Amino acid sequence: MLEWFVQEVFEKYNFWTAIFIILIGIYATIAKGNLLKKLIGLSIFQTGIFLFYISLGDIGSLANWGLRTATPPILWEEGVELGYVYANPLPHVLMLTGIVVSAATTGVALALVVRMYQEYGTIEEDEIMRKEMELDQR
Amino acid sequence: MIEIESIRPVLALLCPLTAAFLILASRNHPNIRESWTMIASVMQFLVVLSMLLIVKDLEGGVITYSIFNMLPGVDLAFKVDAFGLLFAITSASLWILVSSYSIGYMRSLHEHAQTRYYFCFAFAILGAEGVAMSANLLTMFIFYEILTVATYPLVAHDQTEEALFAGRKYLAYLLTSGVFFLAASLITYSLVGTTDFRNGGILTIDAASRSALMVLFVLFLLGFMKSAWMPFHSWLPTAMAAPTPVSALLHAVAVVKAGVFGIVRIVCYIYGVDLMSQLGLGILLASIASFTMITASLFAIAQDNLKRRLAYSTISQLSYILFGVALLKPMGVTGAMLHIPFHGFMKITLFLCAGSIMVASGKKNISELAGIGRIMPFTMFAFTVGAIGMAGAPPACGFVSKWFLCMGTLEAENLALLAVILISSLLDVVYFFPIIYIAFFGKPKEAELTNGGKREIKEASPFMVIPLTITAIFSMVFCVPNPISNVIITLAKLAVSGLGGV
Amino acid sequence: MLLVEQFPVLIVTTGVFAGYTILIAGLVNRKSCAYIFLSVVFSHLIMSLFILHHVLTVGTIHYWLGGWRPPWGIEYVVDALNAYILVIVLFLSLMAGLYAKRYEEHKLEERKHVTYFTLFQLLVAGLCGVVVTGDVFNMYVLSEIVALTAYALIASPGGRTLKASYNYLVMGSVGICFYLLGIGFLYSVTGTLNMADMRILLPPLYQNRLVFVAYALILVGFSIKMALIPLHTWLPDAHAFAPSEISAMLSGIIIEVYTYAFIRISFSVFTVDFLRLLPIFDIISWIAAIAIIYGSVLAIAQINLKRMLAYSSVSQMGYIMLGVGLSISTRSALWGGLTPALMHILNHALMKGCLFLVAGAFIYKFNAWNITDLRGLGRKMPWTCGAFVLAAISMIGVPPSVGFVTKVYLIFAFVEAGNFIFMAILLLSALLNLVYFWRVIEILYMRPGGEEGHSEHHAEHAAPGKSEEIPLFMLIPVVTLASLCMIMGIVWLTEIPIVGAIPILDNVNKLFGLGAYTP
Amino acid sequence: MIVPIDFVLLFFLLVTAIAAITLKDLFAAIVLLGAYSFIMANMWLQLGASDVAFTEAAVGAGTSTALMVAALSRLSRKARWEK
Amino acid sequence: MNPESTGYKRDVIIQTTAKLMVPFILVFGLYVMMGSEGTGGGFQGGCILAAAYILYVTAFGTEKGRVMMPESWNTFFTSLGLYLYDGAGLVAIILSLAAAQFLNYSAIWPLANILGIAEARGYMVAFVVDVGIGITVMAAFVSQFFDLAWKEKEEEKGE
Repeated sequence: MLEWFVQEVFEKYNFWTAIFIILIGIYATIAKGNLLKKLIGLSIFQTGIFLFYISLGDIGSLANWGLRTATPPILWEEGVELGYVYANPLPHVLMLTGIVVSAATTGVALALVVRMYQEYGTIEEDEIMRKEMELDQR
Repeated sequence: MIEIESIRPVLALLCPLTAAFLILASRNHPNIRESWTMIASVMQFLVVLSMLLIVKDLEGGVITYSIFNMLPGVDLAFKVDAFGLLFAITSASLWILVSSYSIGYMRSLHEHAQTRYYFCFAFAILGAEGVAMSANLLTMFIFYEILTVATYPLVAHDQTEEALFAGRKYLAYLLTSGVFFLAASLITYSLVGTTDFRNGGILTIDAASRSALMVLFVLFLLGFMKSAWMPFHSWLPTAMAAPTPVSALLHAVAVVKAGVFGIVRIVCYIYGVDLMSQLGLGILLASIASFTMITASLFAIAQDNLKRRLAYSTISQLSYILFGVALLKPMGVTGAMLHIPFHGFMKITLFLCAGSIMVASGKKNISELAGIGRIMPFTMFAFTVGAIGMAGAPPACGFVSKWFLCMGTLEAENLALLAVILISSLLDVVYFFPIIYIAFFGKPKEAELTNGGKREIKEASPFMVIPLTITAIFSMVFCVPNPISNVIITLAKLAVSGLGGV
Repeated sequence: MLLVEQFPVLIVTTGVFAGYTILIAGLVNRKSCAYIFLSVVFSHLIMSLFILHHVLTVGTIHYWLGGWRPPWGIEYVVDALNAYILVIVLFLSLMAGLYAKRYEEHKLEERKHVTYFTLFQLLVAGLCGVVVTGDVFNMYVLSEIVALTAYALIASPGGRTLKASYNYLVMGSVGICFYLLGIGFLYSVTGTLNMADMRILLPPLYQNRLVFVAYALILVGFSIKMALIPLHTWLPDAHAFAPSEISAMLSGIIIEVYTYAFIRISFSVFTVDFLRLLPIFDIISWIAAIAIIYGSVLAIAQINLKRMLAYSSVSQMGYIMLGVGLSISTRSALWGGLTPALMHILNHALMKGCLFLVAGAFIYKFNAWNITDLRGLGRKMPWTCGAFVLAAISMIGVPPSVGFVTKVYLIFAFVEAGNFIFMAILLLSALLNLVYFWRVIEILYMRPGGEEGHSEHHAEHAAPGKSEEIPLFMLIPVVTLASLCMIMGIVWLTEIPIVGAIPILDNVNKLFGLGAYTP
Repeated sequence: MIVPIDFVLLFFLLVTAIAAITLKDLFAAIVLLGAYSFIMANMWLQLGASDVAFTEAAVGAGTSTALMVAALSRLSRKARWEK
Repeated sequence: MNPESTGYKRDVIIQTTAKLMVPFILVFGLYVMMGSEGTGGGFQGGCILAAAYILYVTAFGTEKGRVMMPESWNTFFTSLGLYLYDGAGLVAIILSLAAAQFLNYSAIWPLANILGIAEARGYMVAFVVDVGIGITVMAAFVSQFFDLAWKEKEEEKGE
């Protein structure tokens, strides 16, 4: 039991946190009625995925917990000392792109929210829905 | 068997197609528009006639023409054999008469949307001719659907609630059945790799399990709901909301005959007579047909509206054809095939009469017809001829086909079926003769004679009377031996002789 | 290296380039934007035709960006499937662009034109990018370009579209994040992002749970994007209130590009062997069957024409996914494999594109959103309504239209797969299609218009100048699409070799190991 | 490289995330989101992804937050109490 | 928060701090954008530059911000940046007469030789690309900021 706990939970605490964050994000995205809150949830969701990716790149934490062996993938003038392992830089690069995309999504969504506020005078989803229904009936 | 490759089938189809677009182009000039219809109908008749003369001398040969390949082994192809010609010549010749009748009818009633009417009419004819000349199931399906869609605007022509409802019902029934037909054809294709109509059939007992073949046959039957077999008939009386020429040509000849024609094709050229009798499907078809014959006649008796009574009569008469085929005997099949043109001529006479009565006097119900025979002698004379033919008595041609059908039942050694035919004929008499009696001997009320006191009732315009007189005369001509009836009967015999197992 | 092999990347990069050129040109002259857009898309269409020809005659194009060999660099792979989808994308974009020129002049404030066409151009470039890329992560980035521009374009008229667009944004982002998570899982087990490389590395790992989870995540992600039941909830509003040509793009292209992406991931990254391990595709077929019925039934309940078409899209996506779902259970020859699905991608683009453009024409001319507002328009707008009728009877499946061809090949697929329940569903759906499209046709033609009553004699003999037809720039795409509904139907049926219709499908099926057609 | 710091960071990450979605004051929520992003950046630095951490600090914690605040200046600041 | 809506007020602390910080942020942004040996982070650099500008506008108001960088330049900058980095890729195709791939910088080396900076050829391309990205990102973020916070309000006032 303890061994299982150490192997599946403790060693992979990064992943577990990532999953929790993703779940928090999805919850907020779906359940919150405020449009800005939805957006915050979306941000958290995306960041959670980024954390997951970055954790993939980090070889050390998977190998033996307690001491991380991977270093940032930066080239030193003198070369690399023996015994150092780079973190895999590929997920990092991917997540750079991911952050860009996330920022762009936030921008578009904010613009929409602002315009919707001008249109309906509120950013609560149910109130907007009620106003739309009134529009439909007319 | 000789196969001649000739572009004539395509030419025959091009006539209505070109006419349709010319009609559209000259929509602002009624005279030119209607002359296109007439020209196209005559042209088409001539083309079909030329094919008829070729096929008659070929001793079972056919004219084929393939346009392009659709699926491996299936072309968009035309095949004109004796049986197809029977249907083609019927609809081609009647198109001429109905065109002329339409002109009289539409103009005297000042109908709206006449361009749409003629346009769709041409397309409907295209569909019917295509069904008659198609060489395989898929080609047939294409024209079958064109026919369905093109007829819708004609059925809903009046644009009243009733007409729109009729149109919706019509489409709901027939397009649904189209999917059945398509499914059945494609299953056939996947079983045997072809859908060509061949003498003796393409399906064999080994192609699939017995039950699968039977289910497939039921699918085909459902696919041909156009033949209005009971209990899938109710679209036809409803569709009588259409203008009379439409009811006359489409619901007496083109649409319903396309359905019946399809079933005959399935029985004789897809399943083959042998397979049919091995599977016992003849009995199934015969019982459906008998049921429809009797029940529809009974329904007809109950109708007071003339066109509805004719509609039920049509349902009943169509089943004669199915009945004849279901006998799976040469005589029966010959009778069935002969009934297609013969019934076409007779029924169109009746419809045209109903239409001209309506145009001339505005009367739609049988009970109002008292004494009309004396005012409209030509019309009612023609009506009488048609009615006699329906009952199967000489001197009208219904006698010939019924004779063959009766011989067929004897050949099949099934007296029960003979009884069905005789009872049905009797019922025909029951629902037709009261009309004739009222028309000639009934005592009219004063108000009815004068059309509500507005104008005198007199014979309808010659545009209408001439066609219906011609059809009536032809109905009688087919009965006595002469070159014209010879050609028809020869064609039917040719078609039957090629069927093999019969 | 041949020039034609540069075309895939050129389409994407010059597309982006042109997008920003439109932005600059807008500073100088606002009218020029539409013309730049149209000429660029047109030249891209020509390029894509060259690509298609090259792919069919010579073979798959592999393009290594920056000269880096895969799996290190990004690779663009164009095979028959991509090239085919690429042509569809660019063609419909051209049509929508032609239409947009006049429509937006009428509907949109003038200062927004520049941004509108910039975004439109970026959308097209992004779509092309999603189609040509051979790298799973690149696909993610380009899908986001598509999605972001699409959100902005949907929201461009303001008002109710804002809510629709926001919904789409939230759901789309969640969907694409699922996809991102999925490829993260795949990356964690294979260590590569190149599709071809993954295909090689994955087979030993097929029993790994991570791979299953990854596939499930990707499936869910794309299901949101392609509006598969029950994840379609963003679609009806977005389609109904967006500008009409954007509705046409959304329904005809965008959701289908994601279908393409799903097909690509399913067959190029995973293989048929993997898909046979679990009944995934059976489940997809059933979901698709439900989508067909559900979409049609809800379409009947709508009174807003564009919303009705939107629900019809849900149903039509069901047709495509049904084709995809049955693709691995069909064994043989011509009609096996992906044939019906691929056919319907084109067919649906033509039909739904045309229908949405016509719906837009009604709004443009009479501000008629509801079906009941359309009384008697059949006489006022003969060409437009004629196009509507052609497209609608294609949807119903009357021969020789494209809808008929789809029906034929789907029925073949059912027969091949031995599943006759789907046949009943197809039958029912044809009937339902009939109900909701015929209702519109009936109102267009059979019901007299409100003000003119029964005096249709007048309308019939009216002078030609009296007809209230839409401008030529809008009419051309409408009529082209409508006539293509019929022409393509005949082309599919005839397998005309110059068009290369069947060879494409043949190629694709061969590529994915789904059985090939031998004449 | 030090596990306890990891734990502390992850703990704060969860706390800020939950707080950001539960607070009624949208301004506070946005600021907390910025804080969340910044902690996330630190976490990534821990994991050896210095470039990503840098980007997240600049984009997520910086510019995005600035944009959100800018947008909020046009909106009502309070989220309604949910029933 | 919003200087315009509250009737923009001078705030000494913020303005002094901003005056101090903006130049440093700008320099830092440029450093990040261009890097020390040719490679840098275009996106991050652009973000930081945008942040500096946003800080300036927040502290001193839109009017002064306009003087520093008119809003209409944003459009131009967005396109310019894209031209730089998309063009760098396309140049590779054009220079090699479609023999090399998009972004294949080895094809650009002849150009570097002609310009006489052969030793810096690798860095040069990366430099161009990064600067391009940076400019685009900066312009995009700034215009987004204006869109969200001020733009339409001013228009409403003007009309």
